[in-house]
Amino acid sequence: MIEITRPGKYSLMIENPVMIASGMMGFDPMVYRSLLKIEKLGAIVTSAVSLRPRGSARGPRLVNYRGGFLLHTGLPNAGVKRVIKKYSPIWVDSPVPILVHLIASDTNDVMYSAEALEGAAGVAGIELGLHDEATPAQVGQLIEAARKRCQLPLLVKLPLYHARYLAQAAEDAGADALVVASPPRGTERDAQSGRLVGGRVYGPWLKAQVLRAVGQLVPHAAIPVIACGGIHSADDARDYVDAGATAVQIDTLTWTHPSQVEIIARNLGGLELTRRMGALADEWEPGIGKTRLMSSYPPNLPEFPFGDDDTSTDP
Amino acid sequence: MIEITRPGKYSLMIENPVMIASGMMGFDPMVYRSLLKIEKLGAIVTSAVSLRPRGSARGPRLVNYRGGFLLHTGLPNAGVKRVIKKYSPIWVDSPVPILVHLIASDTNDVMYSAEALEGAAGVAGIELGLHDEATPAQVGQLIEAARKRCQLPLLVKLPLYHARYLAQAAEDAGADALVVASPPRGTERDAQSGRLVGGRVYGPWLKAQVLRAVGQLVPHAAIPVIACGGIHSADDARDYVDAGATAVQIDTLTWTHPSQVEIIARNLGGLELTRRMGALADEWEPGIGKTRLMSSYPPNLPEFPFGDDDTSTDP
Amino acid sequence: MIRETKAIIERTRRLGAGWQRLSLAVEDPALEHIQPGQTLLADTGDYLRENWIPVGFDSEEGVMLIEHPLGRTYTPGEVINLLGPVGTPFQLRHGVRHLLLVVLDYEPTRLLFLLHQAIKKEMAVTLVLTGIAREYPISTLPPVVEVIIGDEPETWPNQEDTLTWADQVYLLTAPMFSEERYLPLIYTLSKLRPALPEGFLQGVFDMPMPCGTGACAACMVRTSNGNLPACVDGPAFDVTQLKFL
Amino acid sequence: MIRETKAIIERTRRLGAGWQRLSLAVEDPALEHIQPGQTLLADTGDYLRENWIPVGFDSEEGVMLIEHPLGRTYTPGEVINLLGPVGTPFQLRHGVRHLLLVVLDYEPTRLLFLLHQAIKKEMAVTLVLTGIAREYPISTLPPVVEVIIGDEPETWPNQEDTLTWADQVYLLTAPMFSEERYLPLIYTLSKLRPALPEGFLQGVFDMPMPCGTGACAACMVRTSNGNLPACVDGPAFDVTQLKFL
Ligand SMILES: Cc1cc2nc3c(=O)[nH]c(=O)nc-3n(C[C@H](O)[C@H](O)[C@H](O)COP(=O)(O)OP(=O)(O)OC[C@H]3O[C@@H](n4cnc5c(N)ncnc54)[C@H](O)[C@@H]3O)c2cc1C
Ligand SMILES: Cc1cc2nc3c(=O)[nH]c(=O)nc-3n(C[C@H](O)[C@H](O)[C@H](O)COP(=O)(O)OP(=O)(O)OC[C@H]3O[C@@H](n4cnc5c(N)ncnc54)[C@H](O)[C@@H]3O)c2cc1C
Ligand SMILES: Cc1cc2nc3c(=O)[nH]c(=O)nc-3n(C[C@H](O)[C@H](O)[C@H](O)COP(=O)(O)O)c2cc1C
Ligand SMILES: Cc1cc2nc3c(=O)[nH]c(=O)nc-3n(C[C@H](O)[C@H](O)[C@H](O)COP(=O)(O)O)c2cc1C
Ligand code: FES
Ligand code: FES
Repeated sequence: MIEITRPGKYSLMIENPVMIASGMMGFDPMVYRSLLKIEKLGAIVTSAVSLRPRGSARGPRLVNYRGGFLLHTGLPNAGVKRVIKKYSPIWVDSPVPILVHLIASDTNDVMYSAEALEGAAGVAGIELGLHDEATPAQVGQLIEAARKRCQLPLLVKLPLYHARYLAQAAEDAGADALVVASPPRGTERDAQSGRLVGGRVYGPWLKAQVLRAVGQLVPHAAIPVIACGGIHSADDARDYVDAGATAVQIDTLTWTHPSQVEIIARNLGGLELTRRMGALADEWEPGIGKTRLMSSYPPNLPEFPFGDDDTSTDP
Repeated sequence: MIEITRPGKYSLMIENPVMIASGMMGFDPMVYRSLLKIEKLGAIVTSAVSLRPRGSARGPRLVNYRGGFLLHTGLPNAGVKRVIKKYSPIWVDSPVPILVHLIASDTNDVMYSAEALEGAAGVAGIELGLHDEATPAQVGQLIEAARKRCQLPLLVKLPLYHARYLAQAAEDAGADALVVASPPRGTERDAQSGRLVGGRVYGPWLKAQVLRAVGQLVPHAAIPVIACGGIHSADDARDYVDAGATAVQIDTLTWTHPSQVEIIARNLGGLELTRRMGALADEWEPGIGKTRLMSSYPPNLPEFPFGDDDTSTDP
Repeated sequence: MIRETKAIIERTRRLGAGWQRLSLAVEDPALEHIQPGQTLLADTGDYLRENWIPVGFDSEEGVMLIEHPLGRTYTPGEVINLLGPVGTPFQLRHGVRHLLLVVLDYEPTRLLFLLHQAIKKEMAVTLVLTGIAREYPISTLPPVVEVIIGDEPETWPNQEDTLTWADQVYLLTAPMFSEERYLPLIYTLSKLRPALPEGFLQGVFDMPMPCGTGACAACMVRTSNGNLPACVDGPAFDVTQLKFL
Repeated sequence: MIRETKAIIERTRRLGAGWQRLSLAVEDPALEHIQPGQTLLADTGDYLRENWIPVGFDSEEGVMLIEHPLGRTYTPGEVINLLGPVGTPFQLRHGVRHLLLVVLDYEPTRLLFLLHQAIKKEMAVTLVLTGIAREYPISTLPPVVEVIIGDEPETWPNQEDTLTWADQVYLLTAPMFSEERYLPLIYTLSKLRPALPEGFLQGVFDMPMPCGTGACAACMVRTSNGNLPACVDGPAFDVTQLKFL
């Protein structure tokens, strides 16, 4: 068992470090039963809920480009109460813990939503999604609002660009874990309509940016860090674990190659992770991350993988 | 002619909106004469110089991955004086303006370096490269230091993640133009050595993130914005111009397909750009950016290409 | 139930100037029961999967037929990873004899499986093609189909007659034009038929589908029953219930 | 002078278990003067170009021969976009009669063009292969070459004899091992030959090359003359002048 939250009152243990990121399996993950063995996963985060219903984004909202894509959904959902009514019976029967992703828009909304989720059967925890412009003060208020009437484990998902800037505030306000990171936003032209579309960008290339953020955060974080961004292989997942992540979330691979997600979970399932970061994986499969050259690599070279390259020179 | 700086004392005009980004042609762009007609370009920014010599990064420094790559160079250079001595005679004969990229490390270093560049023949301007952790106060001090003993046009290149956060400070301190953006940093595993390598990440997929930053900055900026990130076609360059960029800088396409850079410059050369942002391109080649569907696109749909998708919904 | 499976491309054939037809040997026997309206998400090398639209089966060769515009070329023997079936089969109204299929300035592929099946069931089928739909090689269609060519993208000759004649209508156009193209038709129909029977006018939404499971919200259609994913509840929706995209 | 040009793959051939040889018809006549040590940057579909290493010319067929490990397979007729030539030709010392080529646990391709040329010039050539270099199909080499196989990656049988015999030595290994593998050799040599002639011991740096023009600083080698790009001033450097990577 892996404890993905800070130990204590609101602790959450999962059996496998591989989770499904918010939005990837919708509200009813059981749909994915025919595509992979979901019982092999550690946990599943639902799509985003808000206090009030939200409609879909209008106009073009998907641009397929350059080894990835841009997606703009509007985070449609029927509102937390109706979502609970419809899906809580499904979550109750889930073989793995279900975490509900809650849009962190407004403190009152967050408080009432968290209260509703507290009372819902089948909800193992909340993942609070910060918007890209949140300030540390707002982050503190939002987390306190979520905590006010709710005892569920509370994960906080940080936007990529400001992950470092917001991490401390989230931790201080009582987040039980940090999820790093929400993907960045971009703008790209939709070929069919010729229009510019704004939204979040996804692709395997996200991993390098997120891995750096995780590597920077972990040494400072007193709570578990869960890595999310661009995982497309067991190696990708291991790199995050190696950088100190307690667990990982798979994003768009869930859509493009669902069977591969199960393979990653089975692969990482072999790892016996200790409580949290800093702990290297007990097992490192030969020939996967560790190459022949690596084992005899000259030890005298500096390594600054998470830092600023400008400092690792020697004029 | 296109004025890529704020009008006035330190103005710089170029003949084509397509420039070459820092680092792409090294210190001697004439090497590229056998690969493209450099006289078709608007301007060329050199590799980075610092007051004192800097050595290369050590160990693995290039990871080729996922439709792009990660590069970590250490910004090697012989120091501003020796660079000037060696390359100024070449720059003097350049058919297009040469801008020197200056590492914005320390105010004194910047002041002495700018002074040296002021006295160097063949230098049409300075591009000041901010490091990723710079604060607005530091940005102000660095720009003032550069201005103290130097009358050259001063462009300021902003790091992607903090472009919005630093833009105002750069403008207030007297930057003549903003270059958006330095690519983000990432960490990726080098397959040969099995080691993690940290550095900047490059690829065509960068464009969406940078285009969004440009679209957000332009309405607030009183000085020209020059877009840099992932341009691989004339369409990409036009998207930036359409978003209000006064000029564009080509990055890694210079290495992968130098002949394509000339094609983009010839293509964009047809544009008669007015002084700065907000001015739409006069020319929009049919069948390139504008599709058949676009021309008859229903006008009643909202468009929020540079904003936050969460606001453009209608429950 | 959606599944991940494989298929082998047995044959590729060019249809007219701009279309190709692929014969697919599918691994999963469940896919042999795929219905008009349903599609497959194929991994064709781009990051996201592409919607592959069956147009029928070749029962002699035991293969599924897929049509799409020329573009990437496929080689016989190539193995394609598929997710599917995606979507809800088209629901023909009880007792339909006259079926009207209208394709406004769009590729008609999404309606062809239905067309072939309706012919087999001895319905009378009229196919309207306007705009780029006219480029489809109609010589490949069964001769019993009545084809009406419209020179305007948004309307067609004898529109009122065909609408009065039909027992059910399927409309297909670019999703982003659905609102402006479907609304005038509802208006026209409301004058021809005071009370439109439920399901009479079906609008088909052909959009990119990143997941095919209803998870990603990329293919949402706004209806009076809420936001519904076209990949699960579509591709066809009763046009009178639409609030569009 | 580096140029962008095209080549057609005329023939592909498997060499032994893990290598392939491509015959390239090149468009730019300047490339026919490419020298041992120089390479071409080929657009093979990945984002960055790949270093293609000529091993010689087939003058009968008028094609350039390229070798690399098996991996991507190429089809005759394929057109490849190339940048080149990249790098400085190897400089053989004046009057060299005995040439020693040492490949320590690395693919030997970078030295094969030199090997063939030296044989043509009737030099005596000894080729040392250790570690994975031993996997190279030596049966494809001219029989006059003396091949020494070393079971240890870092050394070889009769090391002192061969080093004493040689008029010039080219060393090739993974760039990241250059320091720890070249330094012991310098030490050994310093005992054998009190004053090493300039250029006697050449280290060859085979690294990925994003630009090939000296612009990108990805291939920098630290020498007593400053940081030098291997793509312009290399791939070979006098080992006694190296400060390594
Ligand atoms: C819970 C939590 C709390 C945190 N609290 C803090 C905190 O209190 N304070 C804080 O600073 N960070 C804090 N962080 C962020 C974290 O400390 C940073 O990631 C870390 O400081 C970066 O260290 P580094 O050496 O890896 O960074 P690097 O990116 O390697 O930067 C190294 C230093 O070099 C400097 N530098 C880089 N390039 C240049 C250049 N070209 N010229 C001149 N200078 C350059 C930078 O200013 C930087 O300070 C926190 C993170 C978390 C998760
Ligand atoms: C020279 C210069 C000066 C600038 N000065 C300023 C300045 O003084 N002040 C300033 O703010 N910016 C400044 N900027 C930055 C620029 O204003 C921003 O890009 C702009 O404000 C963003 O507007 P937008 O509507 O495009 O952003 P969006 O990203 O669309 O954000 C819209 C708003 O919605 C809110 N929001 C988004 N998502 C959610 C959610 N899930 N829940 C709740 N709320 C949400 C955000 O807080 C945001 O305020 C400056 C830029 C430049 C170049
Ligand atoms: C890496 C880094 C990123 C930061 N990002 C932000 C940011 O996005 N928004 C913000 O208001 N402050 C940001 N800050 C600023 C800090 O929160 C703090 O205001 C600043 O460092 C000055 O305060 P100090 O005296 O505690 O250092 C950032 C600081 C660092 C080091
Ligand atoms: C989009 C955005 C990004 C920001 N990024 C940073 C940052 O990286 N570092 C930082 O110290 N402050 C950052 N800030 C904070 C502002 O600089 C400012 O400190 C904050 O908004 C509070 O000041 P105010 O009263 O002027 O709004 C950012 C603000 C916004 C809106
Ligand atoms: S394709 Fe993802 S919801 Fe329909
Ligand atoms: S490959 Fe770019 S400097 Fe050598």
